[in-house]
Amino acid sequence: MSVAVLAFPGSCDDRDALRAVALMGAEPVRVWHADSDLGGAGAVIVPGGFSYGDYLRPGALAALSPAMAAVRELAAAGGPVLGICNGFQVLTEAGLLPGVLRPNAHLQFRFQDVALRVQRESAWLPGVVAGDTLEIPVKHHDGCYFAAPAQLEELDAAGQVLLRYVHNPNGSVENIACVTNAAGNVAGLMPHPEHAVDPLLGSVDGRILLQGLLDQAVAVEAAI
Amino acid sequence: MKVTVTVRPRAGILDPQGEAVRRSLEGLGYAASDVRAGKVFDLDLDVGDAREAVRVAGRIAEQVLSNPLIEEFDVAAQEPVRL
Amino acid sequence: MKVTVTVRPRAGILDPQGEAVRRSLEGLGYAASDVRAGKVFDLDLDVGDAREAVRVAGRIAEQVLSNPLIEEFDVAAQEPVRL
Amino acid sequence: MSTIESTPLHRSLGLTDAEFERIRELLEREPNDFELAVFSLLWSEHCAYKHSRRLLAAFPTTGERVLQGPGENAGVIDVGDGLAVALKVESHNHPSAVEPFQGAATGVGGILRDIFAMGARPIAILDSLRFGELDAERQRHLFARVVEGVGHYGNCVGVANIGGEVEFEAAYEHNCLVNAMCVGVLPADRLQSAGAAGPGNLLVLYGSKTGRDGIGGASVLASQGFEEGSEAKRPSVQIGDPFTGKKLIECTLELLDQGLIVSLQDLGAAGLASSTSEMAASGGVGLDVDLSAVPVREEGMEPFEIMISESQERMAAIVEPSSWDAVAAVCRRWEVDATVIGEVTETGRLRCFHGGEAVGDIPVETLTEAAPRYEVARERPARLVESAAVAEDPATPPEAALRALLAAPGTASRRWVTRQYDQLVGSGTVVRPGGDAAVVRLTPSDRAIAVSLDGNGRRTWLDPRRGGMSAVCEAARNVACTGARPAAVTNCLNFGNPEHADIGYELAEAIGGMADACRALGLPVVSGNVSLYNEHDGRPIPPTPVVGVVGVLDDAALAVRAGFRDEGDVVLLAGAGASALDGSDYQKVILGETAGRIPEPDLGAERDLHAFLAAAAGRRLLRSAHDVGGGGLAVAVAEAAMAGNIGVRVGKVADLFGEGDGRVVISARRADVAALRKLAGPVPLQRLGAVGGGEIAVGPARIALAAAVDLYEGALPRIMEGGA
Ligand SMILES: Nc1ncnc2c1ncn2[C@@H]1O[C@H](COP(=O)(O)OP(=O)(O)O)[C@@H](O)[C@H]1O
Ligand SMILES: [Mg+2]
Repeated sequence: MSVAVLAFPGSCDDRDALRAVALMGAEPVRVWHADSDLGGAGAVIVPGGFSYGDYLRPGALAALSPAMAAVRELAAAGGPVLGICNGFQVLTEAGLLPGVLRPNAHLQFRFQDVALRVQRESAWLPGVVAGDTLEIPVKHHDGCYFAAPAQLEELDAAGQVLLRYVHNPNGSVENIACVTNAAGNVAGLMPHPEHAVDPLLGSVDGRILLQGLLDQAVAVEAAI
Repeated sequence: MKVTVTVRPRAGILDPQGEAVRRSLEGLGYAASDVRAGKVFDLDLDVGDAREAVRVAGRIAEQVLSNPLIEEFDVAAQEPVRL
Repeated sequence: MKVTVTVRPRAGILDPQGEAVRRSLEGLGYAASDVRAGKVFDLDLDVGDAREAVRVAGRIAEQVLSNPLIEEFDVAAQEPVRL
Repeated sequence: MSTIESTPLHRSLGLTDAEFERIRELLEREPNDFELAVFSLLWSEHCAYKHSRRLLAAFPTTGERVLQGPGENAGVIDVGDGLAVALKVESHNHPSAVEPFQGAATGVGGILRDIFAMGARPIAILDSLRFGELDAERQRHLFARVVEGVGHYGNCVGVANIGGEVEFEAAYEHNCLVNAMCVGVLPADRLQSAGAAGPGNLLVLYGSKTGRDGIGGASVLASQGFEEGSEAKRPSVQIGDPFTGKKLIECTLELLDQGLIVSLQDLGAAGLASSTSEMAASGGVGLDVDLSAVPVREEGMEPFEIMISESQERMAAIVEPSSWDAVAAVCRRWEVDATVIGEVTETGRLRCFHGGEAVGDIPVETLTEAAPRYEVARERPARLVESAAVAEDPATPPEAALRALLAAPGTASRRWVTRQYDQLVGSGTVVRPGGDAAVVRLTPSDRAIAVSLDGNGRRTWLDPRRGGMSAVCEAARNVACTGARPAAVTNCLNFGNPEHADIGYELAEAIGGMADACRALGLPVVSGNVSLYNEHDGRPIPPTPVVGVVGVLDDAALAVRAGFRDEGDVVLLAGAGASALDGSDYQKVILGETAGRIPEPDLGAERDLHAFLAAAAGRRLLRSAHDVGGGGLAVAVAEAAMAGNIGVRVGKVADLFGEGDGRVVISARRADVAALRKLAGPVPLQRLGAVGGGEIAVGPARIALAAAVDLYEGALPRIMEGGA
């Protein structure tokens, strides 16, 4: 199984994501933002960093790139797409995920390990059940999730909220850390699963989300 | 053709930056009951006239410079638009 | 009293945000020869009249909202100032 | 000679009459204004190290690991497995005092460029900061904005920030210190040099456009008849652009991977003037530069402005003509502008043209080799005393003193700072900041480096020589606490005006002490930077040498952390270095003064201690190790407990709060203590107590673990934000 990791000018965690994908036993494929195909990959990670310097709004300029058109296509065909941090911002700006990420309520960049409460069982979280906690680091300046009340109701009703912060690090509405699209195959989160895969560096709970990405890609491929 | 696009947080949307400014003004003894922070873009567009510039800037503002979920914008030509 | 302060990078000061926006507009097929990005603050000040509001906003802009080394500002009352 | 208001031009540019005479002699003619501007910058303290170069010769600079010592953009050491590490620290003090956010950001940007100019991928940033006391709003503002600026650049550019330090002293109120260090990794066989070579090769400028940034003092040269307000066009503040910085890193590394570059140099202070002359000088060649080919941000820039502009995010490379198309293609892909602005010649001269006209022609070595080097006058400052003088305050119970220290801005947790920095990007951070040194694995290798950046202005103020020694010992000891073997030193010397004899003394003594310590510990100095004239109203900053040490750990999995681990582990004090309250945090916080004399570090014992720690870590005998630093033994023990989130009981100790070198609090499994004692050889091991419980008890001072955490972690958030 191969997983595309997008790279925009200003992406920082693309190399980490590539490494994490390899560690999970899949084949990482680096896709440059100007490319218009995903090199045959069955899954995509839109990685963290500061694409285009986060100038304007985080993710806004990256959302307009040619590679994102290819991501849209894969998503429409049911392929799994995971946006991490800046990647989450890109996916919301591109309209592939609901809501928007705004500056942290305290207006500071924040790096810390956070505890995340699992909201429900999901293909993204193999082996864990509602109520479990995962520990994964966050590091961002604009991670305050926002959606209008009506939209939030819809998200809750449709089970699109996968993870909530146990202690909210950024002011996100309803402590939301991770949401999916309505179909469930596109997910975005501010915490960094690719930084939680190596026991020498800390928690390995990030592997769960990456495994979820791979499992879904395999399932989609089998269905075709 | 020079055009200015101003992007502001929508009414009702929390604006932590504006609020932080308001609090520091308070600390300095200024009586500000509300502060909202937004962005301004001065564009120099290679188009024929000011009217066209405003039209193009509007498209740019919608597509790129603002996120309609949380922001609204307005566009003003820096030279008078002859209608 | 509502006043708007607009803060812009001084001429000659690097504006990486404006430049990044310009490049991506170019990529989208818009012909923008220059983009400068600044900030706008809408202040609601508890002062007697618009004229006083503009005066106070000027002080605030100088002291808090801008760094004169790299930025310049202007102030506009949202209601007409009666002189 | 052109004059401005009857002041000779050379003086307005900061050159002495004698220096001006010397320039005429070297050129055998009158310099024109352009040439004079170039000389004035290349012969400045900043570029020429006029007052420090001779003193710096005291440093040992060679060693078996050294691939590149001082003289290039950064030093480089061999760390094994075919890998090399580049390191350098640099100051950005003045720009940060003027505009703290942008000053700090561009400081980080500048040190990053020095590292990738060596062909290394930057993997870690450290920052050493000093401000006035935080009870003043202005100082809190400077502190907050500097930290934000350091974070902004490093976070955006995707390089982990893994350490540094912060001190608060009234004496830094008008001269905050912002020193940034960067470490990069490269294949040992791909060391890059700045030396230009190959007449006919092209000089390529790539990165941001050139504006009127940092023209500063040289603006007296601007032609008259400028329109109103032209001064506003010479910004004294630079804007950091980490986005372009990031593209420059990736673009540069790709150019090097493809073997397209002959030599490489960043553009820093004095811009093209210094980078072209350094490239030509170190390659022993000449350069012809066409200034009208330089892409500019503004219209109407004069040749001298283009030559000396300090616009950020620019690099200069020498490439073979046949490589140019490939170079241009890589730069295009990264959306980085690249332009051929000149070529290498055999003339040994730096010749500059503008619109086809020659504007300057200077023999390269007159700018570099022939720059003046002065002997500084030295006179022992009257404040220095002979003996240690300070005793504990009988009126303050030890427990109250411990509480006060844990919550003091100078001693308390730095998490308020480090949580604003990305510590993980690069997937190498095995030990995060907060303890002694951070440890970064050189992924995909198992090898790791430990890095620390330290100084202590207060202690160096009391004894410049011992303070210099101590700074080296402390940085190396921090590295040794992780189990790494200290391998090389970089340093930044922050001092007052060297033309004053007391400052000359401080500078010479501190350098001498540092050099002695480096020699004794077997540490070559491979790079560094000097920041002089840090004074306000005639009052200088305390002498503040800041020392960065990189150590090598063969296996990242062996790294030792500062925090205690398990109930029942034995706590020991390794080393028996002399300690005193003179210059200590206790003296400052409890007694409200800085006085006396700090103890002399025992360099031999220090070396033995480091060797012991590496050996013990290598055999997995250490559960934790934490340096005894600010706040003395009591605070060190408390910190190890808080880092491990477990209590500790330590019995009677002679000296709770004294500071000095050569001591480390370690913990070990009960069963391993005998083996540790055997391994210790000449290093004294004193049993202090045991890990466990919910209380920190050090002799008579007792405090609940949770209460200690609240004081220690809450201190800076409360001061900076009025909350946690
Ligand atoms: N305190 C010091 N110790 C050792 N070397 C130093 C010191 N200060 C400066 N150097 C060396 O002198 C050279 C010039 O330094 P500097 O001007 O800071 O470099 P750059 O031009 O890259 O900014 C560098 O190679 C630097 O490593
Ligand atoms: Mg350099």
